[in-house]
Amino acid sequence: MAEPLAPSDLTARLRALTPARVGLARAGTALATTPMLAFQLAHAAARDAVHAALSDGFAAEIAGRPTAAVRSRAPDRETYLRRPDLGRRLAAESRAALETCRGEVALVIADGLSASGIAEHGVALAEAIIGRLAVRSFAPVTIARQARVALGDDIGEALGASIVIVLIGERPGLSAADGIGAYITLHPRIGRIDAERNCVSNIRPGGLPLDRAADQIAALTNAAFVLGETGVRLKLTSDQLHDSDNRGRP
Amino acid sequence: MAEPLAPSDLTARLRALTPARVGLARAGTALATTPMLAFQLAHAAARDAVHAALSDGFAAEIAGRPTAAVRSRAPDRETYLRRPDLGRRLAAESRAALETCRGEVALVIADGLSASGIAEHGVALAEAIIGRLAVRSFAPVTIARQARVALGDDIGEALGASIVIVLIGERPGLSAADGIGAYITLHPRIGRIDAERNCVSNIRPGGLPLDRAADQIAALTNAAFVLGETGVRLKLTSDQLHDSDNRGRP
Amino acid sequence: MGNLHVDCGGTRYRFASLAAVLAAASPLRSGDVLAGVAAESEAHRIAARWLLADLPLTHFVEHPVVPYEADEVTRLIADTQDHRALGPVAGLTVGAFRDWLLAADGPEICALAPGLTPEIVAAVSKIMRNQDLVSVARKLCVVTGFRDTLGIPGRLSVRLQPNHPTDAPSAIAAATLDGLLLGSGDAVIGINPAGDDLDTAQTLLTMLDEIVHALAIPTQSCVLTHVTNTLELIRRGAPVDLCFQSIAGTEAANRAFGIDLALLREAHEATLALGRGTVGHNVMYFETGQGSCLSSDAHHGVDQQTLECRAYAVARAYDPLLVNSVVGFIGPEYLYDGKQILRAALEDHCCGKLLGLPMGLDICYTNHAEADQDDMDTILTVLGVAGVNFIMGVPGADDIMLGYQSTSFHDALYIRDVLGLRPAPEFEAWLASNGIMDADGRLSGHPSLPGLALKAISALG
Amino acid sequence: MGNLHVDCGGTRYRFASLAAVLAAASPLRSGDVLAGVAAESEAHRIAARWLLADLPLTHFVEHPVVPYEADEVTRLIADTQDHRALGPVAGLTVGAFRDWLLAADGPEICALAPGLTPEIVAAVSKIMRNQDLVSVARKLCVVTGFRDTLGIPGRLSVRLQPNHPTDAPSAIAAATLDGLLLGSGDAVIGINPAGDDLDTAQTLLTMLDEIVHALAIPTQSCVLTHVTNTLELIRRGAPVDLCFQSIAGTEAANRAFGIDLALLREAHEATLALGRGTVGHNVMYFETGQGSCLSSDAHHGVDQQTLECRAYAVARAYDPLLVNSVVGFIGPEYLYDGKQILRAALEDHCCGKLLGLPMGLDICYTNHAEADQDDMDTILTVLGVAGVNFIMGVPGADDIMLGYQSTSFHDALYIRDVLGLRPAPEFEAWLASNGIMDADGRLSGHPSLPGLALKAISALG
Ligand code: B12
Ligand code: B12
Repeated sequence: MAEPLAPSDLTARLRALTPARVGLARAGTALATTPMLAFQLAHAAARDAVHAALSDGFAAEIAGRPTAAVRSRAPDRETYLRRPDLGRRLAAESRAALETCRGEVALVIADGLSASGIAEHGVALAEAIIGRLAVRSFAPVTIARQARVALGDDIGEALGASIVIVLIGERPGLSAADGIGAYITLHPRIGRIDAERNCVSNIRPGGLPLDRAADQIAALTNAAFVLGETGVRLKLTSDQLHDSDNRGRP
Repeated sequence: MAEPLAPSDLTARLRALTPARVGLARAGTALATTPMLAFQLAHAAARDAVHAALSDGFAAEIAGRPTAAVRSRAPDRETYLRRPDLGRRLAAESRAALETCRGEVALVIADGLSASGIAEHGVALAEAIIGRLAVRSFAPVTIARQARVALGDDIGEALGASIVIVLIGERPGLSAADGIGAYITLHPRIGRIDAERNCVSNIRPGGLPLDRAADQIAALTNAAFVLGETGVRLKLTSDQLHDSDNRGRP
Repeated sequence: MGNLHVDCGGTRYRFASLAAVLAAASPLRSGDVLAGVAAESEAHRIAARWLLADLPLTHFVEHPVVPYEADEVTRLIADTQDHRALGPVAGLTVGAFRDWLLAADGPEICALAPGLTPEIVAAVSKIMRNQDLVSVARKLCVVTGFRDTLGIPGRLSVRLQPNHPTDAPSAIAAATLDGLLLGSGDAVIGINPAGDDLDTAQTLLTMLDEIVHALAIPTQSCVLTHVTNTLELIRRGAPVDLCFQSIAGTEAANRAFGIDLALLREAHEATLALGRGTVGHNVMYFETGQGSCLSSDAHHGVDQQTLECRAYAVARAYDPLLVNSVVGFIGPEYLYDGKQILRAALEDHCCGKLLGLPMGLDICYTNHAEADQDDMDTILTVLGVAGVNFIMGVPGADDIMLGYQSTSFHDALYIRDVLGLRPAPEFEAWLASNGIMDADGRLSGHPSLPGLALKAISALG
Repeated sequence: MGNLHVDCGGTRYRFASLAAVLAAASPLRSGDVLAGVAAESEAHRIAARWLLADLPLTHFVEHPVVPYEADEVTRLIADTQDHRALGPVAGLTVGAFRDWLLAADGPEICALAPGLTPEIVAAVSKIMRNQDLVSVARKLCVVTGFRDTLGIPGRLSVRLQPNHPTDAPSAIAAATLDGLLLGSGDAVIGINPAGDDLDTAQTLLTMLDEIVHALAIPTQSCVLTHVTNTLELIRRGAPVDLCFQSIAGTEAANRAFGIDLALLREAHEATLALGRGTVGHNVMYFETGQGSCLSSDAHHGVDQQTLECRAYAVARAYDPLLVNSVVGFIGPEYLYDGKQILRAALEDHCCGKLLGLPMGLDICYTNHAEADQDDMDTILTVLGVAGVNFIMGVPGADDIMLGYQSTSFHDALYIRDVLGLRPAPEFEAWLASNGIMDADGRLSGHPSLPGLALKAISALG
C-alpha cells in the first residue's frame, strides 16, 4: 500500500469494494463496447423482472399456519403499472374475506414492482420476523398480488390489526431485481400517509441480509407500540436497530 | 409598385400569393403564439382526418352504373396504417367477386390515407374521367377501402383490365386533408412497380381543379395505349396534358 | 372564476375551473390521465391552450388553484409575491407573455422572478414548444455558491451519487473516487442512505467530510436523509454542509413527506448557522418531481406540472444551492416514456429558472418505464443546450440502491465535450491541479492517480 | 457464412445469416417489424449485438447481404472499396471499431471513408448509443460546394422548400422570398413539383434562376423532378444547377424508382458538363430514407437501416453536393414515432458522414405518425449538436403540397441561435450585405426589404 497504485490496480481495487459499476473501460471518454452491452443486457433482464408474477400456490402456509391470498383492484400487470390507485385498494372479495379474520400484527407479503425477491426470500423474511415478535398475536399472513405499499392500510383495517408490516418487492434495478422493502404502519387504515410509516429497504442477500432486516423490523415494530406512532418521529439508533433482542426501548 | 413596400405590406403581399404559411408573426426569432396555436389546431384536425372512413353506402352507383365495393386485406384502420403490404392486396372474397366482371378500363376510388377528399370529390372526378374516355369500355367502378395505390394492380388483374386508374386519398396535410392522387398503370398485375405508373397529384378544389385533373388523366390514359406503357418513359408536355380533347398523341 | 369557455375548430369547449384549463392544456402525460384531469382529445387540448393564451396573468393571482385558506403553499405564494417585479409584463395575457419571453433578454426575464407565481409560469410553459423551453431557459442564469460556484453560463456541474444498498462506507468511498477521477462531483457529493438511522448518516457525513478536506476538493457533501434527521445530526455536531429534503407543491403532499414550511425554515436556519460555506451561503438541497402530489392523493384536481411549479415556490423561500427535479424517478405512472420524461424535464428546468431557482435535473428512468439509455442521451443533449445547472453522476448510470438508471460520469463527459461546457471554476482548477483534466477540459489520461487514491484511502482509515 | 450463434443471458441464440444478425441488432422500428426481420425480444436484440460486436470487419466484406450477382449496388460497393484506406481498423471487430471511432479524431476517421462499406458502417451504428452517434458524427466534416460552400464546421445550411400544389410560380416566388428574408436558402432553393411535365419544370427553373441572378444570391436552385426529366431539361437548355434523384439501396428498389446506376452516371456527367458551379463542382442532390426498399418489396430480407447505408454507397459514386435523408417522410409504417425518427436520423447522419457524404436531414413527420412539433424540436436540437450539414426550411413547417410537416425557417433560426451556428460563408455575406442578418448572425429586424422585394418581384415579371 505504500507503493503508488497503477490505474489498472486502482480499477481492480475500486471494483472489489463495491458492486456499483465503477472503473469501467472507456473508449475516448465514452463507455467501451463491452460494459455498454452488459448494461443493455441487464436492462432487458430488469424489464422482464417487472412482469414476473408470484406462482399460483405461492406460500399457502407460513410458520405452520395457512395464509390468505388477496388481490388489489388492479386486475392485471398492465393496469397495475398504470394505476397505482387501484394497487392500493383491496378487491371487494378480498376485503370481505379478510374481515372474517383478526390479529394484532398484520404481516403482508406483496409482489410490488418485482416478484422475484419476494418469491425467493419473502417467506424466510416473514418467518424471521414472526420468530422475533413471537409474543404478539399475528393475523393470518396475507399474500397480496398487484400490490402497492398502501394496500397494507386496507388489509390492516380489514383485519382490525394494530400494526401492519408490508414486505414488498422493490422496483428492480439493473444490478438486482430481488430487493424487498419493509414498510411498517401503526394503526393502519385507508388514508394513512407515508410520513406515518417506517421503512427498511434493500433487503436481499446482496444488500441488507434477511436476519439483520428482521432485527430492524422487529425493533421498529416494538418501538412503535412504545412511542404510539410510526413515521418520521420514530427514530432508532444503529444499536437499537441491530439489537436482535430489542424489545422496543427507543 | 414603384413605392417601396413596408414590411407589413410585404407580408400581406406574400400571403395573398400563396396558401403556404408565409409572413408569420414572430416573437424574437420564434413563431408567435397565435400562428403556433393555429398550427397545433390544424395538426389535431389532420390527425383525425387519417381516421375518417368512407360512409357505408358510399357511391353505390356512378354514371348510372352500379359500383363494386371491395376491401383490402387490412381489416381495420390500425392494421392498415401499420401494414401497407395488406393494403396492397384484395381480400379473398373481394378478389373472387371482381373476377366475375370485365372491362378495358378499371377505375378505382380508394380511401387511401384520407377519405375526406374522396368522399367529397371522388365521384365527380370519376365521372369527369369517364366522360372524357367515353370511347373506352369501363369495368364497374370499384370503391376500395383500406387501400394503397398498388391495390389497383390486384383489382385490374382480377377484372382483366388493360389499364387501371386509381383515385386515392393522399395523406392529409396541415392545410388540406382532401387531396386526391391519381395513379395510372397499364396492364395492371400484382407485382407492378411504381416506375411503371404515372401520377397526377394534389387534385382538389384548392389544388389542381377536378376538370383539369380529369383532362390530364385522360390524356395520360390515351397516351399510355399509344406508347404501350405507363411510367417514367411516358412524358407529356403541358399542352398535351391540358388539352381536353387529347386522344393520346404524345 | 368567470366563464371559462372557448370556441375552437367549430366546437365549444367549457372548463369548470382554471385548474381544469391548465390541466387540459398540458401535453399528454400519464399522471394527468391517472388523475382524471387530462384533455379528452387533442382538439380539446388545443382549445384549452387557446383559452389559456387569452387569459391575463392577473387572472392567476386572483384565482388560486388551491384555496388560500386550505393550503400554506398557496399562502406562501400569495403573501410573498412582489407585484412590482412583474412590471413590464403585468398587463399581458399568457400568450403575449410567451411572445415577450421569447423576445426578451436574460436579465430582463430574471428580473421578473419575484413577481412570478408558479401558476403563471406553469401556464405559459404549457403553450411553449420544446424549442421555446430551450430558448428561454438558456437565457436565464441562476448562480449559487457554497464551496464552489454553480450555474455560471458555459458550465455544467455534476452531483456525484455514490449510493450503496447497505450504506457501506468503503463502497461509497470507492464510487466517490471513481467519480472524482472522471471529473464529477462539483455540484455536491450526495449519498442517499438506504437506512434511516442517524449513526450511519453521521458516519457517512464524517467520511465525506474527511475526503473533501483531505483532498482539498472545492465541493460540498450531503447525506439525503429526512430533514428531521439532518436537524438531529446538526445538534449532534455532525459535519453537515447542506440540508436535503424532498418537497412537493401542496401542504398535504408535504405532510405526507413529513414536513411543513416551519420545519424547513428551522432547518434552513440551523444549517446556515453552521457557516461552512466559503464562496457562498446557499445551504439547501431540494428534490422535486412531477407526480408526488398525486401519488399522495394531495393534488386538489390540479395537474402535475402546475403542482411541480408550486414545489419550486416552496424551494425558493429557502435560497437553495441546488434544486433537482428527479424527473423520471417515480415511474411510468406519472411520466410514461422518454418523450414525456423529456417534456417534463424541459418544463421543470425552464419553469424553475423562471422562478429564480438553480435547476438541475436527474435525467432518469425506471425499469417499468418505456425508456432506455438512448432516451437519456437525447434528454441530456437537449437539457445541455437548455443550460441545465447540474445533472447526476452515477457509476455506470446504474444506481444499485435506488433501483433506477440515471446519467453516468461518462455521460457528463459526453455533454461537456459536445457542448464545450466546463465544471464549476473552483472545481475545474482542482481537477487541473490534480492532473485529472487538462486545460481544454478533457480527461488528461494521466491523473496523479496514485497520490489521490492514496490520500482518499488514508482519509478513510 | 460460418456458424452465427451466441450464448447470452443463459440462452443460445442462432441466426440464419449475417443479414439476420444485423436486423435483430437494430433498435426497434416498425419497418423491420413489418418486414419480419426485427428481434423477437429485447434479450434477442442484445444477443445479436453481442454477436455483432465480435465479428471482424472483414466478415462483412466476405459476406455481402445482397448477392453480388443479383444486385448492381452490391457490385458497386465491392468493386470500388479501397481496402488500403481501411488501414488502421482493418483488423478490428465491430465492437473494437466502435471503441476506435469514439477515441479517434475527425481526420483519422474521415480518412477511412473509401475503405468503409455500408454494411460495416451499419453494423457499428447498431451498437452505438444515441450519444455515440452524436459524438462521432460531430467530429466528421464533409465540405462540398457549388455557388457556396456547405458543411464547414460551425455552420448550418438550409434547403428552402417553397412547394405549391399547382406549381404556381408566383406562389413559389412568395415562399422563396419569405425564406430568404428569414435567412434560409443556402443549401439550395429546391422545389418539388406537383406535376410531372417538363414545361412546368422549365418555367420554375427559369424563374428560380432569375431570382438567384437578379438578387445575386450565392446559392443554387433545383427542381426535384425525375432524373429522366432533368436530363431532358438539360437537353432543352433549361438553367439546371443541380440534378436531383431519389435513390435506394438495392438495384430492384432503384428500378422501382425508374433508375439505375448507368442513368445516374449519365445524369451526373450531363449536369457537370453545364459548368454552372462557381466555388465548387458538386452537382448532384440525392434523397434517401429508411423504408423505401421495403416499400417496393426489394429488401432481400435486409433491415431498413442497412439498406439505407447502401443507398449512401450509391450516392457517393456521384460526388453529391447534398444528400438528404427524408427521415420521417414516408410514415409510421417504417418509423413509428418521434423516438424511432430521431434514432434513424442520428444513424443516417452518422453513417452517411462515415461514408464521406454531405448529410442533411429532412426532420419531419406525417399526420399518420405518432409525432408532433415537440419531437421535431428535439430531433433538430440533437442533430444540430451532431453537426448536420443542412436541414429543410418550409414556410411555417407545413408543406402544402407534400402533405407533411418539416422544419421551418424559424426552426433554422432557433437552432442557429442556440448552438451559435452560421449560414454558409458566401450566403452569410449576402445576408449581411442585404441587411437581413447582422454581424452576430441575428435577424437584423431592418432588412433592406423593399429593394429586395422589388427586385424579386421584377425578376418574376
Ligand atoms: C419511489 C421512491 C420515492 C418516491 C415515492 C413516490 C411514489 N409514488 O413512488 C418519492 C420520490 C416521492 C420518495 C420520497 C421520499 N423517499 Co423514497 N423511495 C422510493 C424508492 C426509490 C422506490 C420505492 C419502491 O419501489 N416502492 C415499492 C412500490 C411497489 O411501492 P409503492 O406503493 O409504489 O411506493 C410507495 C413507497 O415507496 C413510498 N415511499 C417512498 N419513499 C418512502 C420513504 C419512506 C420513509 C416511507 C415510509 C415510504 C416511502 O411511497 C410510495 C407511494 O406511497 C425507494 C428505494 C427502493 N429501492 O425501494 C426510496 C426510499 C424508500 N425512500 C426513501 C426516503 C428517505 C424518502 C424520503 C423520506 C426522502 C426525504 N428526505 O424526503 C422521501 C419522503 C417519503 C415519504 N415520507 O413520503 C428511503 C427510505 C430510507 C429508510 N429506510 O427509511 C428509500 C429506501 C431510498 C433512499 N435511501 O432515499 N421516494
Ligand atoms: C410518400 C411519397 C413518396 C415515397 C413513397 C414511398 C412510400 N412507401 O410511400 C417516396 C419518398 C419513396 C417517393 C418517391 C418518389 N416520388 Co413521391 N410522393 C409521396 C407523397 C408525398 C405521398 C403519396 C401518398 O400519399 N400516397 C397515397 C398512399 C395511400 O398510397 P401508397 O400506396 O401508400 O403510396 C404509394 C404511392 O404514393 C407511390 N408513389 C410515391 N411517389 C410516387 C411518384 C410517382 C411518379 C408514382 C408513379 C408513384 C409514387 O409510392 C407509394 C408506395 O407504392 C406524394 C405527394 C402527395 N401529396 O401525394 C409524392 C409524389 C407522388 N411523388 C412524386 C415523385 C416525383 C416521386 C419520385 C419520382 C421523385 C424522384 N425524382 O425520384 C420518387 C420515385 C417514385 C417512384 N417511381 O417510386 C411526385 C409525383 C409527381 C407526378 N405528378 O408524377 C409527388 C406528387 C410529390 C412530388 N411532387 O414530389 N414518394
